[in-house]
Amino acid sequence: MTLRPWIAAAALAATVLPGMALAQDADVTPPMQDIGYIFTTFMFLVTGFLVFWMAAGFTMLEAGLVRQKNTTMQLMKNMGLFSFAAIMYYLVGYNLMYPGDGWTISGVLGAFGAASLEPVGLADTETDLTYASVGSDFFFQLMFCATTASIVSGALAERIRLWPFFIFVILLTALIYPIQASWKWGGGFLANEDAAGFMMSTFGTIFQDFAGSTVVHSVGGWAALAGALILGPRLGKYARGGKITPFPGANLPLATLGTFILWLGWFGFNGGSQLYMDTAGNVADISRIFANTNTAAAGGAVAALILTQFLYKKPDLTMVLNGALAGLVSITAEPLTPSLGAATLIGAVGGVIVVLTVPMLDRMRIDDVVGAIPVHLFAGIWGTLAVPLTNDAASFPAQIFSILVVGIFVFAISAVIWTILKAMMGIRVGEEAEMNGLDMTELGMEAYPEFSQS
Amino acid sequence: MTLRPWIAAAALAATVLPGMALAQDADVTPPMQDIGYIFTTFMFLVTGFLVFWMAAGFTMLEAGLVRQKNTTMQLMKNMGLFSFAAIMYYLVGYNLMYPGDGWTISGVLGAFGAASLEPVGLADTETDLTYASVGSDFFFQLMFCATTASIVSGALAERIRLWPFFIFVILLTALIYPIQASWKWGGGFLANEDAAGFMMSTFGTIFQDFAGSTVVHSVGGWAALAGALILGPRLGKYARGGKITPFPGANLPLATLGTFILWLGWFGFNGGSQLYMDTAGNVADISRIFANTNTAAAGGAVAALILTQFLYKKPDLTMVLNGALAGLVSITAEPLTPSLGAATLIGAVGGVIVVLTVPMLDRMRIDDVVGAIPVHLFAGIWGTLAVPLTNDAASFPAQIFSILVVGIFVFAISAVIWTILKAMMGIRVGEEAEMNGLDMTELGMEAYPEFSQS
Amino acid sequence: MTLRPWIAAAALAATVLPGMALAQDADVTPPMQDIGYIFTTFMFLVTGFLVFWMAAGFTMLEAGLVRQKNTTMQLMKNMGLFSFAAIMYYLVGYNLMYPGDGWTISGVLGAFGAASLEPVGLADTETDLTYASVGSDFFFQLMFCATTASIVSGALAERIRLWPFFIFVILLTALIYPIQASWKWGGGFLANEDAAGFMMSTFGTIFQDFAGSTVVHSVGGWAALAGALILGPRLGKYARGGKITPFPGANLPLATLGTFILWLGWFGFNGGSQLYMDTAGNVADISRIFANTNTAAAGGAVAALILTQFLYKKPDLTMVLNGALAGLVSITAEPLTPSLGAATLIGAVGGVIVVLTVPMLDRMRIDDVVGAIPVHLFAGIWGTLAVPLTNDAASFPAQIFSILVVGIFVFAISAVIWTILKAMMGIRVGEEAEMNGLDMTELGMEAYPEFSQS
Amino acid sequence: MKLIIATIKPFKLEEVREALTAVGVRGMMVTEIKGFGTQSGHTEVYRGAEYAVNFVPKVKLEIAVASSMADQVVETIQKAANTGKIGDGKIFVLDLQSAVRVRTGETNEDAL
Amino acid sequence: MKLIIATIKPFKLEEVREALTAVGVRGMMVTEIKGFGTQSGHTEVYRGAEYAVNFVPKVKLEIAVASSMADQVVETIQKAANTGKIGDGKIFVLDLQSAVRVRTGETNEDAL
Amino acid sequence: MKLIIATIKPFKLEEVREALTAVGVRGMMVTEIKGFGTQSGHTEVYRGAEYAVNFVPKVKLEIAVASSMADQVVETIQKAANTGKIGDGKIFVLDLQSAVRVRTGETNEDAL
Ligand SMILES: Nc1ncnc2c1ncn2[C@@H]1O[C@H](COP(=O)(O)OP(=O)(O)O)[C@@H](O)[C@H]1O
Ligand SMILES: Nc1ncnc2c1ncn2[C@@H]1O[C@H](COP(=O)(O)OP(=O)(O)O)[C@@H](O)[C@H]1O
Ligand SMILES: Nc1ncnc2c1ncn2[C@@H]1O[C@H](COP(=O)(O)OP(=O)(O)O)[C@@H](O)[C@H]1O
Repeated sequence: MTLRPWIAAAALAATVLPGMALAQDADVTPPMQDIGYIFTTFMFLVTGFLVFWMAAGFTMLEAGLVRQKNTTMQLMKNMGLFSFAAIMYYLVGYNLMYPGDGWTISGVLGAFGAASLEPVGLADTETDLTYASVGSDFFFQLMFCATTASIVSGALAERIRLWPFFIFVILLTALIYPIQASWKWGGGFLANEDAAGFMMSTFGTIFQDFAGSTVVHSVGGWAALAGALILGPRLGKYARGGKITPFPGANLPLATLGTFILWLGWFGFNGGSQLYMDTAGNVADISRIFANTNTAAAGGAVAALILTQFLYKKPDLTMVLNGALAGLVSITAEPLTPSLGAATLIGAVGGVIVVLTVPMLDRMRIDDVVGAIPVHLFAGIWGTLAVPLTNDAASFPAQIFSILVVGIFVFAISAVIWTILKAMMGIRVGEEAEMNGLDMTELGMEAYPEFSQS
Repeated sequence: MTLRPWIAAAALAATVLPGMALAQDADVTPPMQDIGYIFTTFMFLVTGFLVFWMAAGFTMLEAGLVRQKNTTMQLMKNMGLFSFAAIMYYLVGYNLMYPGDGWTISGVLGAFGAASLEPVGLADTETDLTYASVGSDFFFQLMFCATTASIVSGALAERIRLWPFFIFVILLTALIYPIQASWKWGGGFLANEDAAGFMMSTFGTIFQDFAGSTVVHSVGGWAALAGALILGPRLGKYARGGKITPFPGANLPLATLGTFILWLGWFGFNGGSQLYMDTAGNVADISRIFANTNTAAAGGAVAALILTQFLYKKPDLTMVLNGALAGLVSITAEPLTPSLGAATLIGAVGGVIVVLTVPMLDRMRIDDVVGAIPVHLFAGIWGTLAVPLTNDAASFPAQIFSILVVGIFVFAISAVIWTILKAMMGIRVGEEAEMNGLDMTELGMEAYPEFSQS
Repeated sequence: MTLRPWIAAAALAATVLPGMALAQDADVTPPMQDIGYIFTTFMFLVTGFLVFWMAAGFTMLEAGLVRQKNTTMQLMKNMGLFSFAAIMYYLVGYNLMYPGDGWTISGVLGAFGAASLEPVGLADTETDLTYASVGSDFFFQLMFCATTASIVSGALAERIRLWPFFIFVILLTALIYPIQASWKWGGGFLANEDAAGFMMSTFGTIFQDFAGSTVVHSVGGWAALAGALILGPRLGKYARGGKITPFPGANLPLATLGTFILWLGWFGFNGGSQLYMDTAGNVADISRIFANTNTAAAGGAVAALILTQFLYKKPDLTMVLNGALAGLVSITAEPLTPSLGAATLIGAVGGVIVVLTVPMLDRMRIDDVVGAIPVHLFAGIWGTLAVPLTNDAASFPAQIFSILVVGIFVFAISAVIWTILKAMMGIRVGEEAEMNGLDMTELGMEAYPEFSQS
Repeated sequence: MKLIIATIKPFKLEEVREALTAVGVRGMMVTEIKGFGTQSGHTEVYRGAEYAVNFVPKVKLEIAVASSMADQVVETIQKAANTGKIGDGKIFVLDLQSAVRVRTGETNEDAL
Repeated sequence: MKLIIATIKPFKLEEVREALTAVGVRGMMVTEIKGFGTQSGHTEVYRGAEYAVNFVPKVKLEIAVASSMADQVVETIQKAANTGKIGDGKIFVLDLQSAVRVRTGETNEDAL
Repeated sequence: MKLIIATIKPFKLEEVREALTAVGVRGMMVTEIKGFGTQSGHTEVYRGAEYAVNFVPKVKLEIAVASSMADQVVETIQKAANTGKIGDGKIFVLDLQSAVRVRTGETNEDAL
């Protein structure tokens, strides 16, 4: 910015030569009505970059949990999916999710059209200063959309072809995610507080999902489940006679790093979902959310640690990582109202769910490489169901109904898309390609070319 | 949050159709008295997540500096210790450390009882708005407690059993850390500014430790030292005749990443310890702290780089990493008052200390796998002693006395706990298990199962 | 800080026993005139730590793209260069870049002298509260200087000696970068808005470079290019007859992590360059910048993905990583004025440039190990040229002139320094050392000592 | 006794190992190697530069057996490792003069 | 000359190497391998699924020696590598027809 | 037939491979090994403690050839791998009794 040099120089001079300091000018401080807007907008930028960081977390988690020979592919899918998500959410998703008054079908299908931001400097516009800038809101919401896509990539690793995966991601981030998210967060029918609206008249409460145990995580989980079923398990994973062959992750430090990144990003994910930081009450609420999010993750990790110790005699690191993430997913539907103790327990139940359902999926021969379905779908359902335990504005029937509506919509449409992709272009690499690893056969590039394998 | 859809939509609409913008409503901006509270609270959340991130830094540093065969164990210990610390600090530590008026023994032993946060939205409560939300303070302080535990895990790597380690962590984070921290930061006897109090009447100053060179880092270091002595060195580390066998770290990129993560997190560690961001003076002070923290780390790294070049002809990366961290520990006791030049020098001395004391410990046959004792204990003592050099409110006698009081307390109680654990359940894996690596013997899971070893 | 214990305790007490809450005291909230200063200063601290984080990003990117045997060296160079940059920018660079009124040669050569910060608590000083604290400004600007040095290290990897590299970094960060940066950001001749000044009278506009496509990125690129030419390619890279031997990067997950880190850091890089967050307009602008920065990276990644798919039948992950970075560099010169669509396209062109120029450099036998020259120099030039497309305050002639002035200055002076270093001490390791890897020959330390090589 | 050295495709390892166990082989040494042969690798592009990958990852087995078993072992490997595609590998037989079991000091066929 | 191939437990490598140096062995080749034998691995659980680890990490030594030294070398290895537990390894002796030192072109025992 | 085992410096691998191809060798097995010999490593300092690196990274080639070609192959390796410095490596020749091509079942020289 062109003003930089002089002002910076002035600031320096002011210190070095205090006598030179400019007289205080009352016009420089923000006008009173800007302050809340600045607080909330900046909060979205900070929490938004934390959620962005989760994309790196998923990438590292997945790169650590696949086998060496499929690592480059996993990296490529994660870089690609975030980039496609960013572009599709801008072109289609944002207005579909937040149509304001422009619903195509009221409360069900939002508006079509690319997102556009405020003019530079808010020039020539009367801005509503009670919330935050559209730019910051767009930035923040975009990251949620990308998160949904990240969830899918882990479950389908080590066998899916690159472009069919990207095509699915494009449809997921442009259409599936935004449409269902509009029902709740865009003010659609699941969030309609009119006494005469469907939710209130039927259940007496609307659907409550603070930061997206259902709207984000279970959606990713349903899409992944549909994909995993249609794609089939990895070669050699399930032998006749029920024998399950584990394919241990190649690089557990990366997987652990990914988990820590996700944990960090989640403070933004849940904290930013408070949506306001313009009063003491709001910032105190964000603080509650940070503390609860942290303790739920700890609860999930400890639960998985203790449970795997008891079940298998040796604690399982990958389960502890999944347990922490399940704790985070579990608290996401309601990170505000629980006490620290309740949050810890809600997270711990998430950890238990993961430890019990990972082998269950294996027994069902549903091959989920990184545990995405237990973590995001099962713990997401649990988290959504747990809301009424601490929040009176939620009810079990409304929660169950919403879980089902969202689940059926996402699972069905995902299944249709995967089936069409399978029929039209094939979604799975060939047998020999899968044996030799996707890195060489699909991308011609090894992730660790100089490290010898054993 | 249920308000999300409509407000977000409104914000969008406001931009797209500026004519629709709501009239400015004075009630929406934060009330004047909220502003400082929002600033300080949000500052704690941001610096708190930075300190959280240090948990990932320790994990990567340690995972990079142990041998391949003990890597999963190190990851497990770090995930576990953070989770246990989070839960114990909530259940016991926080009120023990910050008893307010509820001291069990005045100035020495705080209050017992689990932490509880403000009600949602600060409803029905008259909140003191001069500081920050309890939630943010709890979140921030919790991270310091976890840091202390992280320090211990590195020193004892590659031979300690999992559960005895966790039991120690639980006692450290529930009791040892909070009790001694209450003496200084909880307003206990080391911080009592009454002229009649012990410190003022004896030394004329209280104990000064801005962000915890002593209260956090040396405490972790003392606990680690007690553990290292009782646990003994790794098999084969020290041969008869004084021969020392180095066990080079298996993955230096991870160790370097860990160092950068810690460096980043330290801005939060020191910066947040300003405790207020409600005035220009406070935010300018936080800026000073950020700049000083950075330059001290740089000083420590450069000192270690040059010194190892001279001593060993080839600079030693692991020493440079340790040097940067030692610089950070050194400036932690007083990151505010030094000039940039003084901060650089304080950090550089820290770097020198590390380079000289790492081999010293080896000569004493105290086996500290990652250099935690030189970095956190020795540089922590140096940093604490350096406070009076730039801060008139500190005095050498008061600093030395406090270092000793804290050191003796922590070392003695840690030694007792380690000894009891050793007697009761054994703290060390068997010889063959240690030879074959803790990953397979304790956890049955290799960190890099497909990479062959040489 | 000594006030910590009692206030924290009070805050706790206030919640637990609301009756005890202190009466609201109007003096505690920030004085009105402090608010904008706090906002902008805190913004610099947050964006500054994000830019700091880029140092880790470069380190991981480069450590992932070199061969195993040169990894420790690359880690060492990155730790060292950041540390040297921090110290040199403090000692020399900052005042050379921001001389205020103290130009040695007006508009061309700034002031000499070490940086100094405001007094603690802004005591006894009349501070200009219209901008931000010097500490935060220094912290933020320092990170840009270090970034410039990071760029050089990647291009010259795998063959340059340690100390000649550090000497160059010292000169670059103390002199070359600050001097040319002063021309634009220090208010020098490229930024002189006087109608009578050279730029306005010649071109009708000044030079526009919002966050440094030219001032930072191309400067790093020019210095790297001069170094690469004088240093020569790695042994075996270019055989007679034009055959090019690729040396695949040893650890692509690290390279991908590095890219994500850089992407995250770039929000701070571009966002903080708004320089003010004291009004709704400014914070909305920062939001635009965040959104545009993100979409430009996505555009660059997608462009590289699609283009390498078409050109080589298999998409190239390393190109996609470079493409995302090129998108970021491209938008850096003007992240504010473009619409989301324009930003995406500007980034996409950056991605295309990288895919086309990486092999071009190879054909010219200029060996740039990580693609630093295409990413930072070529995309930096493109980004600078693209400013007039969306910003009326810029003109092509002024942009081209400034690119040339900066380029010639940096390239020439870098070439001279490299040549002198080559003549005086040699800049390249011996042939056998290069064959065996710099890690063992220069540092005696392998990055992955236990992993066997294939 | 004979020392049988076989190089096979990595993904056949488990199958070959099971087949050998079935015919009574009780031990072997397994090494990851890079094989060079008619199946001479392939061309890849890295950052726009083409290059040939000359080596193909293979697994090498070394098995000491009583001379009487040698033919059967060779045959078993040949069958189990066969895919009919280029690069399936080779089996070499060398004469083994003596063998010792470290644990007990037993020698020759008792050591296997 | 003889080529002695021995497979031992990895943590015994240093001890064996020192013992061999003591009896005059001046060179060897060392390879990380996966051993399969009576010490047939163990069962682990990964994410709730049990699986058998059939291979055990071993180290393989290859040492060319003059025929006269062969017995002593075998004995030395057997002693140094011995722990008395299953999986201690094997020592195989093959006949070596000729040897060449690359640097000088010296042949046979001069090359060792 | 003969089995030629050679250990060379890693950076010579490509050169040796090309020289062997030129004299008609169509296949080989390549293994990364650690070599121990006169070129006995070096001393390094890690965190202030000195230690000897006894092993030097080497590459091992195993090549089965018709007896008639053996001498030429040995000579070719010796020339191509030679740098004249200590640690250039060794070439060993063993007698190979039989060879089988897994893909076709061809035996002996047809299998090579
Ligand atoms: N007796 C031996 N048996 C097997 N391999 C050997 C023997 N001696 C040396 N080698 C191998 O040859 C390599 C080079 O040997 P060395 O003695 O260092 O050099 P030179 O062959 O030039 O005398 C060693 O690293 C080792 O791999
Ligand atoms: N027939 C064989 N051929 C080659 N190597 C063998 C053979 N049998 C065992 N080995 C090697 O010897 C190692 C030890 O053998 P094992 O049967 O486990 O123990 P022990 O030698 O104590 O009976 C195995 O891991 C394998 O590397
Ligand atoms: N002359 C040889 N000596 C040693 N190993 C060989 C030889 N020729 C081939 N090999 C090994 O056998 C593998 C397969 O050989 P290749 O010629 O590719 O296929 P095929 O055996 O089907 O003809 C090679 O990768 C290599 O490991």
